[in-house]
Amino acid sequence: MAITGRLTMTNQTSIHGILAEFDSVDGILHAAEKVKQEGYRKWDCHTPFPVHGLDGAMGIRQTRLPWLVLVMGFAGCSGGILLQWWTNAHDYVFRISGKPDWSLPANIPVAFEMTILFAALTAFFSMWILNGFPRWYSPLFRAKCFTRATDDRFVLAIDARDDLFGEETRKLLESLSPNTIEMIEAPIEDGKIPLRLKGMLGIALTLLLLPPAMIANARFTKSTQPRVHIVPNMDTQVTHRGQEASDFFADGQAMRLPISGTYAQEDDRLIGEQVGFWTGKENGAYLSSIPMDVTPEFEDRGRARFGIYCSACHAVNGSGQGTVHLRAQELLSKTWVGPTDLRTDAIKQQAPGQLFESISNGIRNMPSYSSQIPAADRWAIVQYLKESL
Amino acid sequence: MNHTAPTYSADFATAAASRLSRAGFLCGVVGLAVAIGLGLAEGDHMRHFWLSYLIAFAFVLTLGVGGLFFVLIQHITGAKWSVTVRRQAEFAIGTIPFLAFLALPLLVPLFSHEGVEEFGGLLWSWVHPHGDHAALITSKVPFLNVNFFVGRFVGYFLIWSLMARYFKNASIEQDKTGEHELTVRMRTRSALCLIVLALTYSFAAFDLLMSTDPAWFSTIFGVYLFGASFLAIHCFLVLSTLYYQRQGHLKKMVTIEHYHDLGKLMLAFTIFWAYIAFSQYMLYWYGNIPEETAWYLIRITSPWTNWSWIEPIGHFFIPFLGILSRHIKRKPPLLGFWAFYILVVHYIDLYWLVAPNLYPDTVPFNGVEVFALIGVVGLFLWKYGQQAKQHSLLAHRDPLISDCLAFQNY
Amino acid sequence: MSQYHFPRWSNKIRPLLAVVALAGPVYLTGIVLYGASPETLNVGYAPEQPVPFSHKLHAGDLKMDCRYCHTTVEESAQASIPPTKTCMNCHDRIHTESPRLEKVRESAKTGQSIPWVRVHDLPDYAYFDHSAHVTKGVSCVECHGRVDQMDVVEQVAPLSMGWCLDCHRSPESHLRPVDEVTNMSWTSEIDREELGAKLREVNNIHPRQDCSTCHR
Amino acid sequence: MAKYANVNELSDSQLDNLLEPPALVQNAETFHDITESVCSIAEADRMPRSWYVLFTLALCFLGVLGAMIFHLFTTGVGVWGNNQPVAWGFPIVNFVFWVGIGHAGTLISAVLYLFRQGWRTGINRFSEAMTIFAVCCAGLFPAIHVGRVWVIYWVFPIPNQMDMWPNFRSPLLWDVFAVGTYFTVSLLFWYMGMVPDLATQRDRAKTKLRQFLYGIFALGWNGSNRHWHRYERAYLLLAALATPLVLSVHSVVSFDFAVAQIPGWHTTIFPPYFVAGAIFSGFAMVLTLSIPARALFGFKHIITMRHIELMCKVIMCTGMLVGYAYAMEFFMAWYSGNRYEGFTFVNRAFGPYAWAYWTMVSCNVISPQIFWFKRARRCIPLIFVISIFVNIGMWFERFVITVTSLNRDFLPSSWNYFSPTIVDILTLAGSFGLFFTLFLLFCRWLPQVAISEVKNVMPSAHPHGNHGEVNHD
Repeated sequence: MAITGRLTMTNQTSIHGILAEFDSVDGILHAAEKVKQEGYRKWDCHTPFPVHGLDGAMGIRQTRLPWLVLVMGFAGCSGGILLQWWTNAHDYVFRISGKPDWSLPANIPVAFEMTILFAALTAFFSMWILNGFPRWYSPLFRAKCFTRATDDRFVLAIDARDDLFGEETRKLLESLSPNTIEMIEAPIEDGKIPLRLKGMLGIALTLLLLPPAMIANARFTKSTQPRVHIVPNMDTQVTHRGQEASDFFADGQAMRLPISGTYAQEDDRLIGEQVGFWTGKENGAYLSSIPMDVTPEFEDRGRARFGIYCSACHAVNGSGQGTVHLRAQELLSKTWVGPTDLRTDAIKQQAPGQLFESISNGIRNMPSYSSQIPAADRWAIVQYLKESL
Repeated sequence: MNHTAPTYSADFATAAASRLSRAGFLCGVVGLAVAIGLGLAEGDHMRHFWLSYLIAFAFVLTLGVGGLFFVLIQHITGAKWSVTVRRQAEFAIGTIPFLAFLALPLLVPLFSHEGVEEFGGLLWSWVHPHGDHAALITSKVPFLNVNFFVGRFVGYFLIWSLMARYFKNASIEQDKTGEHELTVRMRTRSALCLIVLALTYSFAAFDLLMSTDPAWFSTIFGVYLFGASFLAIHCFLVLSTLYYQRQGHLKKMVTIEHYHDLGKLMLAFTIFWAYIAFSQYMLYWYGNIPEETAWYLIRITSPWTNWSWIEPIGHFFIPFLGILSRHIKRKPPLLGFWAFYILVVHYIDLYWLVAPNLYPDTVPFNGVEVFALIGVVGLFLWKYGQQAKQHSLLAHRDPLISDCLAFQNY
Repeated sequence: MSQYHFPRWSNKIRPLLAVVALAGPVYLTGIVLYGASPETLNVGYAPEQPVPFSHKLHAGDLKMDCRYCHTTVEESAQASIPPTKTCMNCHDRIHTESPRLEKVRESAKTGQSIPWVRVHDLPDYAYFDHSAHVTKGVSCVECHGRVDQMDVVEQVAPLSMGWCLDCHRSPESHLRPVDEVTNMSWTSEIDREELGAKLREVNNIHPRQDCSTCHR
Repeated sequence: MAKYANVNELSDSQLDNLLEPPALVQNAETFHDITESVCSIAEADRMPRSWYVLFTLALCFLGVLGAMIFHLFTTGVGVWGNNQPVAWGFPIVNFVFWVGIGHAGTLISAVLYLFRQGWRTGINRFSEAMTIFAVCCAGLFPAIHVGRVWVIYWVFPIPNQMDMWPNFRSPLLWDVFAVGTYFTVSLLFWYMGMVPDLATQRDRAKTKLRQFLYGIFALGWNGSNRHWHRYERAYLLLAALATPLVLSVHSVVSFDFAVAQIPGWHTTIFPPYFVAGAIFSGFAMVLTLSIPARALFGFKHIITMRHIELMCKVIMCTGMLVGYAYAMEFFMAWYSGNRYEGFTFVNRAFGPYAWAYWTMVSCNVISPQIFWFKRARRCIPLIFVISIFVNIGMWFERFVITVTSLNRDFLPSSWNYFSPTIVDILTLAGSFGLFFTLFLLFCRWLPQVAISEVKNVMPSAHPHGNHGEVNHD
């Protein structure tokens, strides 16, 4: 018969249940059978080791844990396979060691390990979660005899919330001849998390916002500081690259000039037999034709080179009204001598060799372009000047 | 704690064993006769028949020697769970001398000069090295020569038969005397025997099966066959126990718990077999060295491709999932089905190890294999039944038998 | 013997533990992923140069072609910083008194290079070839951004390996006709992917992805 | 429990032979005795003096390890003797050695659990701890051998700025997964087994701090049978998962070698052979540790002579398995007809490293043979010496495999003799410092024996009446 008033209040404590302590396996087994027979539902046995037979005596049903583990094991296996397929055969294909992109045999070890890992983590965590752990607070720990439940005593505890809990409960337990019987009494606690802890949590959370804020700042602002080498690796090596400064050489440059008297094959100064090609002159007279094969590609090249090197001053149409000229005029008309209009007859009548020489060596205000434009390209520009402009 | 020790009585299954024995003999004679007939009809110097015979022989050898392993391991570990089924393994090892007799016909393909021109030897091409690898194979002659080969087998069977005789007789002797000293002595002797058995069986595996491709080699091959044999003997014990229980024997002595344990070991050795088979495959696949991969190359190219898929899927995944659950391991008829299934794939595994070496371009499998297997297994069961006819099915005075019946799987 | 008893609220920490266990790794991964990313560490680098040269003026307003100064970009791995002589092509006459060009004039006089600060600096173990990209239709804009709109040049792309690989894996949307590579303001009339696919075929573009392409 | 017929008829030696001494736990009448003898160690104010001596020594070696790693990081991997052709030197040898040691723990806790070997309870906690610390030492070597240790995260499949993924076809990555999983699962297994014992320590603790700390890690365990039910099932599942895992780990380690085409490495027996070797060395280490520990902390009634004898047998058995593998390798080297393979083995046995080879053979194959004799299996000093021999032999096995296959490779022009540098040797010595520091700390503060499990194998743990049987169907 049920007794109402599940929580018997005293001043500062409340009753959570009742304990009966036994000192043998047989005692607890017998007691468990009896309590189960009486129809109690919210009760438990607490033992220092798993007592075999108690599951049956208490009527505990088999846990579903194995199924969870099986499912997660499969998940781990397929996850492992998928991961390896996606990373190595799909997203970033490794063509390596003469193996096919998708090499299943080589993926089995990792898939296997993932199976075990997932299954084991599931077994471990599901067990604790299903058991409701961690559960540091329990009124049970207040009971005096309970400390020996992890040593050498077997304790049967009936929860005060059980429908049948009442005076009969004590009588029932007494009839089982336990060592002692004890009420579980614990001080009433409201169970609220202390303000101080909440405050500390708040501060911790705020601190956690700092790194993202720093990252956001770095992302959305410019910096005059060079890149950050979190780990320098071999970003900077002792080798030198083009145009770098170097203390090693007297001139302070890493790039070296050719040994004196030697020239690169395409060097302007390598005059050799084709004097006209390099200078525009042969035997003192300007070349009257272009010493190269004139092909459509050559003509296109001429137009493009003209656009790159000449049009800034001479303008795309050769009128001499290029952007640089316009700006120079705007700024300082006094000293500025405007570029020549390349469409005039004076220019048109010049021999190709003479035009070539002007580009190469400069003329009046125009500087030499031989260092910027290779000879062949200069000829292409000449061709463009003569024929297309 | 002073329990009065219960006593158990012997369980003679004379009638059931006789039936098994008679049926086996009938199958053996008919099966072999048909197989020989079919083999002769093929007109290939009986090569196909000899292949079938070799595999069928290897199959029963894994049961016989597997049984020896089983018995030795039970003794050396002092296993309690297996006491009530161990006797059946002891009957299986009692057939070993007979297996030596079954091996005798294999001398024919060994010494025969039939088909020498084409194959070099009907089963073992090293008998007359020829073809691409002749020079390589010739360099192995100190080991691979007919006389030494025959000599080794005489040695293997002598050793195995002696061991089998000792362990079977000592156990049966205990039925009469109940002497515990016997258990102690068997335990002591099993250690040394196990070492000798491991070595001889490895070399037997090399000789009988691996040398059918004399150019190929694998250090794990012996372990591969251990794994397969362990698996086979556990399956055989399940089936054999089921048979005797159906005939009304061992009813109370072999419980669900024993099936559960046998099932667990079947599962364990299914995994172990897969582990060994995968290790061998993976290492050769990965290394991709011609003389090693050639063996697998034959097997993964047509016409052997489909047979090769049976290995990972049929021999591992299906039985693994089949017997993973404890509910299945605790239902003897279901477990019996899986035991039978595994024995079938075990045969396929043995066939797959050898046949592609001899027939790289065709799958010769047909009735010859089936009837040869029926014949040889039939003869094996004939001898097995004869053993069982004479002795108790239960080592009923083994000192550990109470423990064997007391345990429970938690 | 007085015993320590955990307070009742201690059980309430469980959800917090769960959150920490689940969100903690995500948070940490996120911080490392974003914090250590070159987009955070490298992009936006705009160093002060010895001479306040404005690309916006020269390449933008004056519409000078990139190659007027960076002459080697089509032939060699490096685009090369122009020598002082190139500056003096014009500044011999223009702004001859400007204090901002003092260093240029000094350099022209002494022959000492102007110590320009490198903005786009790949690690030394990475090899990059300008010519291979420019001559196949990968515009300057793809890596350097709209330099014609920058008074001070800054790094706009992370120049990380992943960023390189992105383009090497699917270059279509980064390709343009070869003669438009230096045209900063070029836009495609048709869908870029479509155009890119065509150009890829015409120009026979097969970007390599093996390690030794860049790490040689 | 001895239950079989006619138990009284057996002589003492027969009883021993049948592995049925009166009980697994000797001289302990009650459950409380067990609790007392295990917990009192952690509760004691002082340890035996030898503990302090050992701990100081271990700390010194740990310091050496720290110094060597600092030196390595600041200078580079050139401080090691690794070079061409022996590019894999001490680090991999030490890695495999320590991983091997780490195998006994899980084997004892998982495999013996599945085989219902009650005797494991005396030594499982102990060897699981050993496993975890050994795996820590093992993990150290691949981590530091990469040279640039700050990019070690590249081995994990997490997105990085290179848009690259790790190469899953590399056995070294399999190692990461195998050893990582092994460490995780071993740790879970160890901790899970320890929770009920931590609860015991919590309930016995005298100071608030200890009650609090043990309490935190005991998670509030209260011995509820409803909890025990799931706990035991989870434990069984973990054991069932850890068993194939333990096989896989050293198999994967063996793949590091065996997938290569180097003669002497590329052989199919490597996976089971490495596993056998790992168990072999692991058990030897359990003996090396438990022999002094049982004397020092008074566990002779829990880790009994019977335990030690059984471990000797395991050592003898696995030693012979290893010997089997040596023999097979030699035979196949000849049988294969591969001249390189043949040369490698001749070189092992008679080449410049013959001294290492024969050290290995004598320690691993010959020395355990003495355990055929019962008197040897009961002679503690001898067992201790043999266990150390086995540890040495197994270290040399890895050395022989690694170095002899590399030092004379396919190119005779690059043949060279490998000798370790002082840094190599001190790093190895230092790793023992790490191992023993952790181990001694474990001995000091945590329950060294699985209290609840030992209680479970005591006769009084079993019901005597016919109480409700669990129906399994």
